Amino acid sequence: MKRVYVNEKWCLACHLCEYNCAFANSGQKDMAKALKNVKINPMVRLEDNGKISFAVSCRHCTDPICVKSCITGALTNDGGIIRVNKDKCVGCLTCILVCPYGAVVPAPDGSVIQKCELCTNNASGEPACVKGCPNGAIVFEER
Amino acid sequence: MPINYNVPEYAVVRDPDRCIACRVCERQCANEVHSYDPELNKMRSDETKCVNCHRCVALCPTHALKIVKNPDTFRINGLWDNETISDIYRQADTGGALLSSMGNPKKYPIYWDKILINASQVTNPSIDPLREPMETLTFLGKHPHTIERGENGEIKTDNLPPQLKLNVPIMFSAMSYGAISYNAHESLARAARELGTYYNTGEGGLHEDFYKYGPNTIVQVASGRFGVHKDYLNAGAAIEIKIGQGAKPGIGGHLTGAKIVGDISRTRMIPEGTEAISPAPHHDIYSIEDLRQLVYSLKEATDYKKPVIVKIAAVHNVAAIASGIARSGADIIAIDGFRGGTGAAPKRIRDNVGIPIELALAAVDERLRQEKIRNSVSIVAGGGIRNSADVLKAIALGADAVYIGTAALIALGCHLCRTCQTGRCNWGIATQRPDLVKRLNPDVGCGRLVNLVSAWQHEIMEMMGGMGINSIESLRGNRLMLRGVGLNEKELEILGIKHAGE
Amino acid sequence: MQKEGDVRIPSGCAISGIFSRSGKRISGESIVRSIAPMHDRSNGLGGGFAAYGIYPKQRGLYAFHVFYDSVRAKAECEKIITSNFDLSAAEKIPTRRIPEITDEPAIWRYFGLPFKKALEDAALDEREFVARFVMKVNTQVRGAYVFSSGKNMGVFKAVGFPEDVGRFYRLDEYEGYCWTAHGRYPTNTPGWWGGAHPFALLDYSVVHNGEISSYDANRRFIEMFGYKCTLLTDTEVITYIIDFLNRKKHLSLEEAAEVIAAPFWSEIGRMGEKDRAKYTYLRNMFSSLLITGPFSILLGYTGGMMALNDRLKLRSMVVGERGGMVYVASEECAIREVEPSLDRLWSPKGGEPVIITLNKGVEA
Amino acid sequence: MKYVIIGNSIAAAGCIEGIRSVDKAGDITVISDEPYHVYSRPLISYLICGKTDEERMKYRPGSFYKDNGVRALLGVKALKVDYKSKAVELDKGAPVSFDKLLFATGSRPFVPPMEGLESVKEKFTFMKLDDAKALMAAINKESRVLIIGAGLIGLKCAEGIYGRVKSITVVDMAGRILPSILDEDGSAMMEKHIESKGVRFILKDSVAKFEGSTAKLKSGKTVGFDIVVVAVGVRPNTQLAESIGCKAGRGITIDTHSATSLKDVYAAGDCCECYDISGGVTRVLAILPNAYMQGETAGINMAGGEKTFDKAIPMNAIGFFGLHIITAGSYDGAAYVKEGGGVYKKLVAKDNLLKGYILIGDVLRAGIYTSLIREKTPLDTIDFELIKEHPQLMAFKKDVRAEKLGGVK
Repeated sequence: MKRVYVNEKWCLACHLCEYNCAFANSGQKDMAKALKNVKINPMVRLEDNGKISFAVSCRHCTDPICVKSCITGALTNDGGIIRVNKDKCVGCLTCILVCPYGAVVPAPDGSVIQKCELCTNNASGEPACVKGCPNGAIVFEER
Repeated sequence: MPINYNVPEYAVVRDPDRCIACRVCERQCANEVHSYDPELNKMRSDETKCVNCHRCVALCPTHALKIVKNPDTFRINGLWDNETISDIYRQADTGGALLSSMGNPKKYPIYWDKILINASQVTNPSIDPLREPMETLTFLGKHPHTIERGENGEIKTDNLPPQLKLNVPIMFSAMSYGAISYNAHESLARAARELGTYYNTGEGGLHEDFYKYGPNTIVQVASGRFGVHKDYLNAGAAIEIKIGQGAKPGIGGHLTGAKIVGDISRTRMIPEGTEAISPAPHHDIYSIEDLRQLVYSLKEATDYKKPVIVKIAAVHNVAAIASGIARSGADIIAIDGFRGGTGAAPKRIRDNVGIPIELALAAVDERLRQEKIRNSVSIVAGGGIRNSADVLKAIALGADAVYIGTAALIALGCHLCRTCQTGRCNWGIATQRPDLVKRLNPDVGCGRLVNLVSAWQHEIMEMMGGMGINSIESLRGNRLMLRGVGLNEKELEILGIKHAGE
Repeated sequence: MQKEGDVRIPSGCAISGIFSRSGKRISGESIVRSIAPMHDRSNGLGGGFAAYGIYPKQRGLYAFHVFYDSVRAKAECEKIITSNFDLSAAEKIPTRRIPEITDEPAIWRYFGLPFKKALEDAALDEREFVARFVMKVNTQVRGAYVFSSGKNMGVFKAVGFPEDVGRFYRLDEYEGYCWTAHGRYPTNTPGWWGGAHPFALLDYSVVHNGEISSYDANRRFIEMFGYKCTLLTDTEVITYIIDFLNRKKHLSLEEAAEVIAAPFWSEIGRMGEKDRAKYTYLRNMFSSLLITGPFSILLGYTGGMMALNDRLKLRSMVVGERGGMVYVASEECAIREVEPSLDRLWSPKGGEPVIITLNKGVEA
Repeated sequence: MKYVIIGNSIAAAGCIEGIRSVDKAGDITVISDEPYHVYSRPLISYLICGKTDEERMKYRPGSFYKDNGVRALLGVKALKVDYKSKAVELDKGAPVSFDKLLFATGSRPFVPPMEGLESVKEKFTFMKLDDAKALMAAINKESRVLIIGAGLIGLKCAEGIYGRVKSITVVDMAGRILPSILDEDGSAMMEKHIESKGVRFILKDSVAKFEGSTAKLKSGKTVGFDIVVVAVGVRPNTQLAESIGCKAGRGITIDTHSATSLKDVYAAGDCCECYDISGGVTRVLAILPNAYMQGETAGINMAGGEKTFDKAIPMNAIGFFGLHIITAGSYDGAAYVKEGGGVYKKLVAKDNLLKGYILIGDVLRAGIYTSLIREKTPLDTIDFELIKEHPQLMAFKKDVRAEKLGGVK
């Protein structure tokens, strides 16, 4: 299955992935309209210590412990893509407790969680973080 | 604090409705033009630092940025224009020679744009490159004068001096590791290998990682002799003696000690921090017969297995010089026109020394034919080749192949801001700052170079087909395929072409 | 109006050739009949013939055919000829007055050999000496033009349709073992007698149909080797290229053909190692002598004839055989006209030379 | 192949999915005395406060049994297991025979003997859907609710009914709340937070005697109440398993294949005890993720596949009144504590390993800590000082980062 892979060697710490993610999941057509004066809450997050940087988002594990630990069945493995059903989620954060990558984050209001679904749940088509990466540091491919 | 007499050259225009203060511009500008004001949650800019490299414009996700010429101007004056005045202020401030980079930006005539290409109509057919073979394979090197035969009469094929084989008559010209980054070099090397052509180390030596690209590498020997040793000479497919370069004929090079760090110092074989100064002349070449000695000592060092290129800047008596070089044992002559780029050059020299490659090339090709030695040496033209039409015109004027440098860098992202000398290249090309160098991912860079040259090759094939020519060698020196527009008799005579309509 | 030499003149054409392997000498009447049906392939601005074996009595001597525009030109030229050659004959070439052929220049022919002394002084072999003499006259003597300079062969050409030119030169009164003919269709000139085909140097004569796109690349290269392209026609440069490769570089005609109409690199890549090395070598050595664009040529030379198409075969050319006779023409009709029943008729591949020579032992 | 599962909660669901990942054909029978489609018990408090409903409480879609070809005997009690003839006797209908058997019998509330309790009309436990339904029916705006037990269940119950009743009082013998997952400071912090919402705690005390609607405490204090909820703890349901000779301690003994001491008999979930790799002790880890993973492990092995589950640790993610707690592992070792600004963090390290942690307030990316415990990552192979500040991948070595972000896990 095609997944998002990150090579920190080429990450420029420009943080565009975060903004493109936030935009792609905003449901808006215009980025300025979507993100102006908004504190973004993207599914992909950059770790950046000033020297090294890299983007982290859901790895879509083949043996996803978050799905197995979810107390409501809101997290499911949909043919390899790990999805969250926000209608079922009660925000217990057990997924945050178990995700070894720290790739699951609470939604802005904290009542449910949110995570990368490889932009299959929005209008971006292919993952927006990959599309917008200026230096090929994030790729979407079969490995 | 003294008065700053100069005004910023450019103005940063930021559309407040579009800017989302994502701070990409701030993070990406090595010149620190942009900054973020947390109180106002607004981006600010210090235009005095802007060199108009467009990095911020290219990366701004909401296209909120524009860099425009600063409308602020000194009193308009036909003779004393803004740049002229600013230069004087700058020199009055510093007392130094003005430094700049890349090629001559002045409004000298561009002969490529005054030459038009022919096409077939009725009397002979044009050829469709999509249906028929269209050959761009080119060999560079000497040719023997006589055909030798074995005892049973078969032609001997082993008396051919070493040659370079190019799938497309376009090579990447010399740019040293140090002047440009490791990743820029890797991009060029990998692209050359993929395209079946060559890149050129320039005078900075060959990084150990890149020996594997040797079969597609031309190693340069310049007046500084940086990084030159036997393995280096034997690592490449050919050796280029750099006498001069179009951007700064008659002077040497200077890579500041600041850039001589780590791998660069090791590759150049000079201590870290030392100024890498290439003398104006080779101090073992004060005359043409000295050149012959260097050519042959290099051939000796490489067992006569590598063609030797001699690269000169296009200067006034280039034709005579070229004929001397052709007789010096060189296999290939590279001529660099006055628009050739550089990582750093005194501005006055860049803008005022040398001659256009079009005229130099035409003069050299014609002169070598008059002296009946054109077939014993190949000609490579460089310095201001901008597109496939320029390539085709150069070959029709008489070049065997061309060197492209600036065009290649532009493909890699260069925006010709002409401040390479500062070492703060925001595109990761003309810099050694690790955080900037990493901005050029060779996977991306190589791909873009391959795309560029492949696209040019395709266009060249289309134009050749239109002329009814299906092999590049039938275009070489085929000046009847060219016509001039708006050129005077003298120019036409030197170019050896007729005027359109004739 | 500019004429050949002032400007490059592309032209379409008709060609035809007849060759007798047995050396049987055929009357010129049949070559005229052969070219006639292709009337529409020429436009009356040039026709001509080359004939081999027509001067058996002067077999050992060079036969120079010369056009003169003026008496002065004739005097000037003959001064050079007589000072270099021991002439055994100098005569007007017999012609027939016909209304279709007008404005003819003075047309003379000379038979002779270079003076020993002159050869020694020049320190050149005889053929090179003769070739240079021809270049000299054609480039330096205004109004004089040597259009034939081989032994026991001759070129006859004029402005007009080829069948008329044939009658004009009384070709029915000549007999040769090889004839080639040319009808011309120049696109922008009234035509000039010298500009008509065949073009000849020494005993090489070329008739050609086509317009080569590599012309100036070929010209500027070949001119490095003592040739001067005065007519700026394809035929001229092709003749020089063949002379250069065959006479000066000692390539066989097959090898010369492999240079002129070299196989594509893709084909060379598919060849066996030995061939690949050879073809790569030849293409590389003489890259500037590759001829691109359409051409079909008939090369006549002492004892043989070669037919060759460009490598894409952009011009028609067929070959027919009957017994010892070989026929080559732009169109089949030209062959059927003189030999209705053929043993074999085929259309040679592009770049594939067809070389016909006299049978062993037959003297040219 | 015939599979029988006694129990119908998370472990059972895990077992079914485990079996089907290997054996698409075998017969699966699920037996449960609860009449409901598989649901998530931890959600009952969310049900009461209206954050979910019965439909959304379903742990798997309504078509779950059909999709997996499961015969679900719901509302049917397994009375006895005949290990010799490999059959389960039911309270209604014919016995069900099996080749492989899973005990997923869970646990039951423990109700200690308290004087006068029998006289209390409105008394509840808080574990199953029916418990929640009964409690919901009983409470009203005027109810004074007394909860015995300040553990996870008691406090979740408190949160669930909060706002729907007049008052909530929580009594516990222990000196602090949530002792099973928090340390003293953590407990204190949570106690303050929950108290601030108006829940009353009476600690280090217990009911001596119920008299009508008053509870007399050992300390002499009295608490008036209308409703009592007993939530002092649970006991694993091991009887059935033990009756056929499965070894058991406090819970049914299983190995890393979820196999019991008897051939072809497996057990998973709250009814078991297993090895806690963080504490190095065998204990009952009655938490949902373990139940699923043990059930899945059992299912795969029952169906002839190979799967081991050997990373069991205690871990909890839970929130009370908007304040989140995430804890994992055990707290025996050298502690690093950071406190302040409504945030509490404690990391416990021992033998160059992270053993456990407590996060209150800021719980982001806690899983990175959890994985250090589960994967037994030697702390000298990472930048521990850095990771103490925040859970982050930056703390791992370059090649490890490359593997994490460039590999497939």
